[in-house]
Amino acid sequence: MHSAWLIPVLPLLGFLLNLLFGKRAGKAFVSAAGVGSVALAFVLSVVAFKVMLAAPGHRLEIGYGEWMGAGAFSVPLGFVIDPLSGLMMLVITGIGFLIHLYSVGYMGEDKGYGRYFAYLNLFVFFMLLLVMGSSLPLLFVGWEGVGLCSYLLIGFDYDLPDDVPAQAGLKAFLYNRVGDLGVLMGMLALFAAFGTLTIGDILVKAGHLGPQLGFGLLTFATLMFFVGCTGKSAQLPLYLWLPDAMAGPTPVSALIHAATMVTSGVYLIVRMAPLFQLTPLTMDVIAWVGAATALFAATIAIVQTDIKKVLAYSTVSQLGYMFLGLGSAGFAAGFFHVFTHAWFKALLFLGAGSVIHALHHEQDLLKMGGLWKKMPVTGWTMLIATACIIGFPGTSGFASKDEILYLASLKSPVLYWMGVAGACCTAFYMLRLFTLAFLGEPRDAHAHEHAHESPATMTVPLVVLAIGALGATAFGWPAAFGGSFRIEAFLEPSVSYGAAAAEGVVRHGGNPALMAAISTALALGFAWWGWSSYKGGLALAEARAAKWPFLHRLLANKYFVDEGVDAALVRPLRWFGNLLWKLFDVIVIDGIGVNLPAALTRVSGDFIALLQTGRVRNYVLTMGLGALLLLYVFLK
Amino acid sequence: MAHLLSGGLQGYVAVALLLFVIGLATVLLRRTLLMQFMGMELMLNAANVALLAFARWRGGDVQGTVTYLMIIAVAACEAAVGLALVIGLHRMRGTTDADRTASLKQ
Amino acid sequence: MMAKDFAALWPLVFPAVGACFLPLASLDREHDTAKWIRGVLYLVTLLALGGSFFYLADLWHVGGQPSFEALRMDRLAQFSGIFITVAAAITVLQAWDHFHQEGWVKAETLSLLLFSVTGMMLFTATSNLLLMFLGLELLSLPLYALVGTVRTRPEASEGAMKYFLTGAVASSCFLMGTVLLYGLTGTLDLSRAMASSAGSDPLFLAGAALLLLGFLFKTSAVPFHQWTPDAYQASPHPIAGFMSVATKGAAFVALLRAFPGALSLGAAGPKAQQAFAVLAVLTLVLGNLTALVQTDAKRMLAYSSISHAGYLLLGFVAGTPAAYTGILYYLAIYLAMNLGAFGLFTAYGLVGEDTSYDALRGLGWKRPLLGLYAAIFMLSLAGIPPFGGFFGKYLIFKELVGTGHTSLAVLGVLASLVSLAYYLRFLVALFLQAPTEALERRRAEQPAAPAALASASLFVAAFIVVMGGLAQGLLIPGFAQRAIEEGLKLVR
Amino acid sequence: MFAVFALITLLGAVLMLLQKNVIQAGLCLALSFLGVAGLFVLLGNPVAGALQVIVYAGAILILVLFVIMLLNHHEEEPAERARPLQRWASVVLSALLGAGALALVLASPGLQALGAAGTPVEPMTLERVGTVLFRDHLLAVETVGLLLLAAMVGAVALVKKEL
Amino acid sequence: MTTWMSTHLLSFLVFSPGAAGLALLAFPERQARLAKLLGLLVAIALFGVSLRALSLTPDASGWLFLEHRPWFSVAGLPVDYRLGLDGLNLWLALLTALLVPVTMLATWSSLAKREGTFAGLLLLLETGVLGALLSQDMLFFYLFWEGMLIPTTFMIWIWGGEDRRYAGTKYFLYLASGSLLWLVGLLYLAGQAGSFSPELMAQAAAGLSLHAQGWLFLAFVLAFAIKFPIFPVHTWMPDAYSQAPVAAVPVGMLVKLGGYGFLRFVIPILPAAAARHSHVLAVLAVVAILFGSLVALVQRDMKKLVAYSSLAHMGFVLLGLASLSVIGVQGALLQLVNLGVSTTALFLMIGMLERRAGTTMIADFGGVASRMPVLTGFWLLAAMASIGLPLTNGFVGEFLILNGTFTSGFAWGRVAACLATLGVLLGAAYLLWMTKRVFWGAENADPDGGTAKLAQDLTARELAALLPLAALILWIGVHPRTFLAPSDRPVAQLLSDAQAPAPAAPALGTAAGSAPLSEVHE
Repeated sequence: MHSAWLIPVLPLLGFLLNLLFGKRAGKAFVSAAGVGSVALAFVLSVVAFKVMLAAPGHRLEIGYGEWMGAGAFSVPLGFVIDPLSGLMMLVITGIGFLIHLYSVGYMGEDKGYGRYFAYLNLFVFFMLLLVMGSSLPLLFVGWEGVGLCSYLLIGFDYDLPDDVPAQAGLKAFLYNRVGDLGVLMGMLALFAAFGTLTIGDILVKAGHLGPQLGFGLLTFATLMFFVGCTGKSAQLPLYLWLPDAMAGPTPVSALIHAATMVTSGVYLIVRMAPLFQLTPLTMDVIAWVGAATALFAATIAIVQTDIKKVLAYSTVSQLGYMFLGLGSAGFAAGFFHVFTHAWFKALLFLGAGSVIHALHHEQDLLKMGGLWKKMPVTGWTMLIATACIIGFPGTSGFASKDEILYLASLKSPVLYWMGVAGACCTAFYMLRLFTLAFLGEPRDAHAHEHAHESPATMTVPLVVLAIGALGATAFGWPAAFGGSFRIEAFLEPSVSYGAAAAEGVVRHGGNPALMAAISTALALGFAWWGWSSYKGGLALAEARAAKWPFLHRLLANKYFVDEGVDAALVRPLRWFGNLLWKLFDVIVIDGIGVNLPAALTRVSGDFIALLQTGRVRNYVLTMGLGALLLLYVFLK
Repeated sequence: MAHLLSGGLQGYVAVALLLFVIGLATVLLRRTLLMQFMGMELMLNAANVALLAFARWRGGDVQGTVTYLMIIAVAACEAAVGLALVIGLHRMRGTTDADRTASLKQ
Repeated sequence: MMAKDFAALWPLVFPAVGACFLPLASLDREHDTAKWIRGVLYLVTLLALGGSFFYLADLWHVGGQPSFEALRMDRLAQFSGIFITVAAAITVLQAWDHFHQEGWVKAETLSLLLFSVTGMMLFTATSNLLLMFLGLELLSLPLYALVGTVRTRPEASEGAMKYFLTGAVASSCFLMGTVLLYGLTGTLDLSRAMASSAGSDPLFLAGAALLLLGFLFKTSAVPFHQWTPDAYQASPHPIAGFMSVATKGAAFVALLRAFPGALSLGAAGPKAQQAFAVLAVLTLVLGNLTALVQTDAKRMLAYSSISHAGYLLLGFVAGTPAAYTGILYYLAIYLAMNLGAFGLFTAYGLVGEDTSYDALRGLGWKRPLLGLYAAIFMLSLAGIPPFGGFFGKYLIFKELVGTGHTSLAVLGVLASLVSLAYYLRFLVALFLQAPTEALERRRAEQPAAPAALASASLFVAAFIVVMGGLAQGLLIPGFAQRAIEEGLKLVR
Repeated sequence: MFAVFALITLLGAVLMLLQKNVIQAGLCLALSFLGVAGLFVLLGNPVAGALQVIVYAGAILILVLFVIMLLNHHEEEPAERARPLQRWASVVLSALLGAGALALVLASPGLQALGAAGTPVEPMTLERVGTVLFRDHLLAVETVGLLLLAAMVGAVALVKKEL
Repeated sequence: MTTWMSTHLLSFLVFSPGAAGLALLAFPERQARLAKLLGLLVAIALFGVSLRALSLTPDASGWLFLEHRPWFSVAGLPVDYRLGLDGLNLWLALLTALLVPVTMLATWSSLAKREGTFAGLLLLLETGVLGALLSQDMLFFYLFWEGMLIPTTFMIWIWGGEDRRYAGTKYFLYLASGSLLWLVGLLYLAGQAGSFSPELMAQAAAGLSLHAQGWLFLAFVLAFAIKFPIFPVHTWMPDAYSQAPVAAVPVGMLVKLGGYGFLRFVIPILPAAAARHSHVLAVLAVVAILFGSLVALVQRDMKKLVAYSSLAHMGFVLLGLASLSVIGVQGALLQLVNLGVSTTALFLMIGMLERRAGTTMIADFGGVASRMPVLTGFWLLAAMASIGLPLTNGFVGEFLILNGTFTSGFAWGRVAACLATLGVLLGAAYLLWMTKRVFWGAENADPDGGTAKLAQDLTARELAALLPLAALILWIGVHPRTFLAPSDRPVAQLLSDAQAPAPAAPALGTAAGSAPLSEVHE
């Protein structure tokens, strides 16, 4: 499997081809290079996956020598393929391929076609590096690289007059960067602790340690890693960028901001799971932040009118569930939600994209309606996805979310109820979305008239994704309902790599069936409420908004967090920067420290020059005084 | 103090030094170039007085007189150049007041 | 007497003879001397200087010469002789152009220059106080006249008068000092006087102080400096350069002979060293600060030459043979860079008194080569490596630090920082400031006369400055150090 | 006798310093020079005394007076401005130097010793002077010759009308 | 010829550009084009020659190439002609040789006047920079160190903006002030050592009192800190950079010497003082990082923004050096190369924009990407490198520095490293915010604004100038070992000679399974 390097390099090649020749070569070339490279990568990933499964310990380590290093510090250039990364590779290249395919239709008319595929390919490359990298710095390469691609793709329509995409891209990059700092500091701490940054070595060394109490290097490192996750995976408080990121093309939202990149935080934690298990404090933080995010974002999603914004907040919320699962020591559960979420959220986005495409880039839910007839494929697939996300029994969402909620309930009932509340909100807004878009009367007749089903390159991926979304249950089905959580066993080699004794996850006690029943029942209730609230148009919703204006405004404005950040952080920083510059740099250092001495020198020169009166008597007098001075020195 | 007046070496040297100071004072206090010029002549003369007095007390050293000769030649030379300068200045500026020829300054 | 006995005298004879005969050429001549006569005059002057130079260069290979009376043609005197003749030769080259630009070509000027050269050589080649005094007068009197020689310039006579008056007072002091030393020791020889038992007598010390004043006046150390800017500004550019270099150089070499060579023998040595320290500080501070605020480039150079006296005095404060070597080396480089700097005015064809920075505007680009020279001279004056000026300062500062005068060294570098500001000001005028329209018009109306010889002299000067930065091996141990070691008989 | 001539010398000098009229100042200077000549004679050096009268009082002073006449400025020009600082600083400086000079003379042991050891000497003669002058000081004589020529050339260069 | 070259390679590299430069200065204005062309050819040829250095192998004491002979000696204090190439300066020297032709190409048509003079000054500067990089004798070093101010000042003066006179003079005086005071310290130490060779100076310094060492350290650091520049002695830099659009690049060429000099001379000569005062340096470094970033955030002029950003980057370099750990120092050394590459690229591109638009104010632009897509691409790459994105050079350097600092064993190490990471964040903020305002968005509608005047994308020459830099950005990022390997041994040697404190051993899990719990609770 030495040729595993081909897997990431193929998309890179696609990137280079499209970057260099994308403009001059035709669309066919771009599509071939862009889609083909990912398709090939997918095929190779499948091969690699199989080889991995056959390998002892389900683990392939491939090394290509040293990447960077100095002194005692050395980072190998190497890949690890194990169940965790293998599955991620499949998701990335698989869903990635579908979305590439979908983009051929969706972006067909765009003038930046070549550029688009270049970026997308580059993203796949970085994402693959992220999951395959055998060391933290290599993972970090992918980690930051996907951020870059996200930045580039969000700001893809850079020349729009209102600047929104560019601003959103900037915002995404910066919020991500805050998280990246966390990862960076985490790496520093780990190197200080273990003297290596190779993931395997760290885990092996960590495996010899018992659970760590107090605030040591390890806790610091894991907390910092989690900070990184909050940035990349849009958790509180760094989630703000993700809703704005919807300014990018819809397939990008599907691939990057729903299915793959945003889940890399989960990947990181699962990858370092043994380490996190050593630091209970961090685990608590993760769980609580996850639960809070799940609930918080879900409430905001209720009142959003932009179809993609709803989905974005939904993504944030779902990511919160994943972290809730991780924090509750359900690494496999959390990751399983990543897996299922990848399918149905990608599907939701692509479906939304299909709608948007049909309506000529109309994204306002309030102007949609009645599309069910016009766009059957989209409608059906969207319905499946909606069912998944609200955890309709039998769907993959049901399987993954309820496992998480169950595990959370073991950790703390409060977490569980937060999760349930979030699930209720989810059910409500998803049905709201679906009802507003597909059911009821068309609210914009003109747009409705021109609406049409999308071309095959777009619908085929929808169908495939829908199948995937439903079929993901094959990997895990709650034991309480007669299934087995196969993915847990499957991931075991990754999750407990290096751990001396597989301590496993506490998953005894409680009543999983009851827990699931409560949450599902409540969610379905809210789903019905959502449907009933909007099936007759907007009147009811408007009435409710009028009734609770404060609440509505609070939610519609996303709790004013953006404004708060602006007022509390951005503006003070700029103000402080200005102060440093104008007051400190220009006046204190340059003025008092540099120019003032210069001016004083000059002024004293002016003063001394006055002694040169031009009168020769005066000169002789000075000489006389000089003589006096000399005589004094000689005679004293 | 009394032996300063008795015609001893100290008296001569004292006279010489005082003469030197008076010459310098002339240069310092008088504005007229010619007066300052005379002050300088006094200063040179003061040196002569001291020189010959020392020569006398050094056993009538002939070197003293020889040096004296040189000095008066130098004084004459200075007089020549100095007076030429005063004349030149007077031609150019129409003044022999040192304080009025102060256009070069600072 | 054998011819060999005159060996010490010959270097003086060439310029003296030249000086005596040159005036004859312009007697009974009409205002416009024929050009070939002018040429011959300058050639004769150069020959007189060249004869002396080559004779000295020849002597250098031989070493010290037997004295002629009190005239000692040892290596130090040879050094100063070479120094003075080179300076004078460069001056003569520049003078040709300058006086033609001014329309004032006179044989008297050259004669006076040669007299002054003779006086300088005498001044530096003896430790006999009488001869020193005569040398001092012989170098000063012609200079008084030279300052005012271009009588058409309104400020010439004023500058000359100021120089004369202050100079005469200073030489009176020198004379008084001489007399007091003679009186208390009975000898006119400085070394013997200093070594005598009367060394700590207060009157003797007063005499030494007055004597020192005479030297310091010529070096234009503060507070005996105030004549300098006025006299330089009044004099023709080459003469100003000559005064700033040769007079100062001769004074410092004579000071070397007087002080480390003789005065250090008695009680006056440490006192002198203290005085040097005080005056060096004063000179550095006042010279640099005043130079900083000048609006006239030539005046700035005058003040800068004052400040250079400060650096040289720092060498005396350090008071080691290496420091004295540094002084001589500094002087050698200073000769080239300062004569070069003053020569720029001639090369650029500035006549009359208008030597303000504004008059220099934009000239740097007119003739790039001259601009290059200007940059070299100014940066070297500021002590920026890799030019010779840096090494002069290096040698002196190194000894200062080595002898524990670190604070003085710090003052020195701060002073050179200030000096950098005004030397850059000069370059700013040359390269950065666009000429005003009036200036452009004036330049168009009165195009600067060509100044081929001045430019050639600048090339020589620039060459010396650059070589001073690259070939210290030749200049420092081979020239300056030998002059100190074999001239002052100081062993290191 | 010494006191008298010393008094004449100093008095003449001080008077010169204080004269308003330049010609009168010149005459006072002549008086002072004559006093100096008298001192020289007292020192047993008639040669110097004679030279003093001939060269200084005769040649140089006449030259000065001649120039004064030539320029036709007998009275000092009125001052542009009073310069009290210059004046008082000068007075103080001169006083300090003068007092210092006297103090020095009194305090100098070398001078005292020399004065005490003074022996009467025979008067200076021109012959002795000439002999020493041309035997031991040839270089100085030549230099003075050059100096005179230089001064002449300089003076001519400075003032000659048709140059 | 070859034999001469094989013994005088460094002399040739150092002095031939200067000689050529002087010759070019004498070219009259009307032959400026010829002069420019000749300059470019010379620069390219020199770069070619400099590549010979890559084939050298180090000798027993680590020199790849050494020329050593006595130069002159006064009063028992010899000054040597000593040029040496080793792992510490190899890449910096090669980079310098590369940047000269790159600068010439990039500014090929942006100079309104005196193009020949520019080429000449640039070559003179090359002599200065290479000389300083290769000198192994302190006084010899000082000559180049100080001498290189001359061409730079003239560049600022001649091709600067409105305030060029002030900026140029300030630049010269500012830098000279530091080095002149340093000279005093240098002379003192040389007097003690009886030599200007760093090795002997180090021996002499070790014998001095800590007090004296502290003063010497101050004198040494001041000179290098100003050149660096380090807060708070950096204020020459915004002026110099912003007033000299074209010359900003040459200025950038020589700032790396501050860090290099510190590494090459301060640490080995005054190791005890360096270790004692390292916390001061670290504080300064962190302040520089944060201060530079925050101030850059609010700049309105692109050049000033990049200038302040380089202040922040220099803070990283200093931090790495102050850590006195192999990792940190290696990172700092690499970061010096990085700055030469990516900051230069940024400046070059700003210059290209300025040539077309006549302005560098951010507000004058907007939507440049649609007019100059290729430039935008290069800009993004360089900006990402400057931000420190992985797979670009900036990441490797910054990461090594942070790593070295964190594990340096100094008490301040961890806090400083964590604070410094904030600089990484702010770096992204100011640079990308500026990118957004300049390159993204709709085209600036103002017909007098900058965007409207951007008629043409990069020319072939500009492309040729940027390509090598882009290649280096990626090369260093992808395969940093090429650039780190030569300095491995010298840095380790230098730090062990300097007896730097041993870096903290890994706190956990070094000896398999035996790490006691107590170690974790810090």
